[in-house]
Amino acid sequence: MNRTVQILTGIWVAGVTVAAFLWLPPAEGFRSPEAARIVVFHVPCAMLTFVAFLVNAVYSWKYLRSRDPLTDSKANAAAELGMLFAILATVTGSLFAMEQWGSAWNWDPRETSIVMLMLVYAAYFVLRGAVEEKSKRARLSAAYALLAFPAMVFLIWILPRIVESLHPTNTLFSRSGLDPKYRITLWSFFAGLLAVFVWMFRLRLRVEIAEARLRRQHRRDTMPEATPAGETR
Amino acid sequence: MKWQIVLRRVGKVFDERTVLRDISATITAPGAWVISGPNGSGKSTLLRIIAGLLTPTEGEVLYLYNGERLTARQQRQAVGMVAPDMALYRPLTALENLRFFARARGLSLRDSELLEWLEKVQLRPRAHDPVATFSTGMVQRLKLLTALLHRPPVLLLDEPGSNLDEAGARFIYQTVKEHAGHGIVVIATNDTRELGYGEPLIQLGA
Amino acid sequence: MNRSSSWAHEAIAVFAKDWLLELRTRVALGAVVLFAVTSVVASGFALAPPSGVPAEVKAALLWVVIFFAAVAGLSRVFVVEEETRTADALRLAVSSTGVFAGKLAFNAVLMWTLCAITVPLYLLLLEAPLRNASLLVIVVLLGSTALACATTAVGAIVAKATMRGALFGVLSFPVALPPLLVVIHATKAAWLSDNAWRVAAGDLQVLSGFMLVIVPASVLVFEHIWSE
Amino acid sequence: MNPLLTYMIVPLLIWAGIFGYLFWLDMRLRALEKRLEEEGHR
Repeated sequence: MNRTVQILTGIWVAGVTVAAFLWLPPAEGFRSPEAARIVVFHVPCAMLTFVAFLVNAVYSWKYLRSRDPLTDSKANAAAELGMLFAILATVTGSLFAMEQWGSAWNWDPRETSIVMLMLVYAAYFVLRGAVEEKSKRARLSAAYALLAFPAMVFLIWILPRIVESLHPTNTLFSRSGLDPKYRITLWSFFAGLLAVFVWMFRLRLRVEIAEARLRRQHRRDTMPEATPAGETR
Repeated sequence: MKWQIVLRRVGKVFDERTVLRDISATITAPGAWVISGPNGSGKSTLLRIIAGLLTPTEGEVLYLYNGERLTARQQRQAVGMVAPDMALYRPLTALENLRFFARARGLSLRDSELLEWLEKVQLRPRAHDPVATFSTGMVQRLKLLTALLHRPPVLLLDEPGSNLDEAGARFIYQTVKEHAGHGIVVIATNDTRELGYGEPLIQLGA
Repeated sequence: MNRSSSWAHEAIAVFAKDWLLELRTRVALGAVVLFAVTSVVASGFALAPPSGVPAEVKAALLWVVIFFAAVAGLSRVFVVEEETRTADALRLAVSSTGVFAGKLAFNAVLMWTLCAITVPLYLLLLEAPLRNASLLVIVVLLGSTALACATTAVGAIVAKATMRGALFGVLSFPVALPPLLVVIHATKAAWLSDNAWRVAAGDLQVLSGFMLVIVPASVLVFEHIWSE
Repeated sequence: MNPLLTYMIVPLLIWAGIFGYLFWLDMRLRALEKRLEEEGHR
């Protein structure tokens, strides 16, 4: 992403943040209307966690088809960002829950599903740490991601059947919910975060590529010593 | 010239370490061929690639029958392999091991037939003993048997004679000669005795 | 010579071979059953007298015990092949789908055996309020099968990595959680509700649906896990 | 806690998380590029 796009992204998210304070009215009907406005920040974070999970699954699938190491790096980068946004969504969600329901954690279906996503990401990173050889690591972690994906879709689908939800189901998409200003702010913030996501994703990949180049250079430098003459019989 | 294995510019890289580079060869039935080279030169890796156990990073291995490419399943059925890294099920008896490999490959062989096979390698008296109790030579003969059970046209042997006594080595030699009469044998070795079992195919450097 | 072997024949051969090996060594069975019995007895001690414990807690505890006992044994089928270096011979003889189906069947039977021992013992020691026995049998059967379906491919992943023991639990928990939650819900219904069948019917459908999704997904990725 | 204060903490937290991550990535990238440069000359 070039400089101008980065600056525009920065201005956009800063603008949305300011608007969330000055333009967005307090949410009537909640226990503390001022604080309930948290949703415009919290919900986009949760949405991006799912976006990252989806991106991770797509690149995992692509990796198994192509066996291209860069595709594996992309899957890994998406998982890392997913973890970051999952943490942000959980923390902002608990702050909201504290204001609204008086306790930071309620085992609400959405809370549970975001924690499960964090667990999947954590398991994914543990698996990556447990395999030494790079192509094998890429293969196994891609396979795991593709197993966890349908399981998570199922979990998110079945949880509301089992546990009562505190979250409203369709205020986001229905016209008769909150003030339309909420929808505008929330989606604008989501768009801004998505741009930031792409930015972080590309930076993460550049780190990965630089690391690979460094390893290759090392390899070349140490190649002659790698095969001691005494080993041949 | 019915059976052919074609190696087309095969290469293998583990992480950034190149194990094999740009290997091409055509193996035609009948005959025995030898892949030689010092330890760590990639003989086993190459043989595993030929067997289809390992996917090469570069190039490809083609199995041809009358010029037609085989499917993955046909290729699996066409290969028998013996390697130090391919163990048998040690808690199971010799007969049970044979029974499993016969059934897994879809062969309908009765026990009496399997016992005849065991007779051929002088293991019939030990048919009902667990493989764990076998000596190295006996295990090697049984491994060879499981590799030949489905009468594959292609036999791949990785260091077949290592740790074997004179009699064991002679048995390997006979099997190779017999199989090379109608099919393909590929031997990976750096044992001076075994180098003469077939024509040199590929010489790998360190 | 008959060479028309399909993956189903291969699966049967692998299944039979694995049970023969298991009966001879009893590694997986021993680990699983010992773990389950120990934890059921320990829970019985901890919760005594069990009459005061709500059924929700008992249902959850039962499946937690079963899940962790399963973790002790379900990855064995693949780990053993890698450890004893028999995996390559298997790879050459059998298609990856055949291997997966055989191992899945093995794990399912292992889970049934585990449940056949654990559930009666649990009911006896923790005094679960059993209302609907036939439903409970179906719930346990379907639930244990679903757990086997969820974790078999994970076992294959773990067999290829280091630190296998710890890894299997970590990796299988997220994948096994959906069937676990549903089966706890259904078990509670079988114990408590008067119209248990109506309450549990949805759960049983979800369990079957889960298997119908996770098994094809596993078959699809297993090929990439199994062959190098 | 004051509701407005809670509301103000939230975006701060999000930006802290995101910029922290970006900053960390940028530092790693710079370090790597420097090492690449140095070893390229050797």
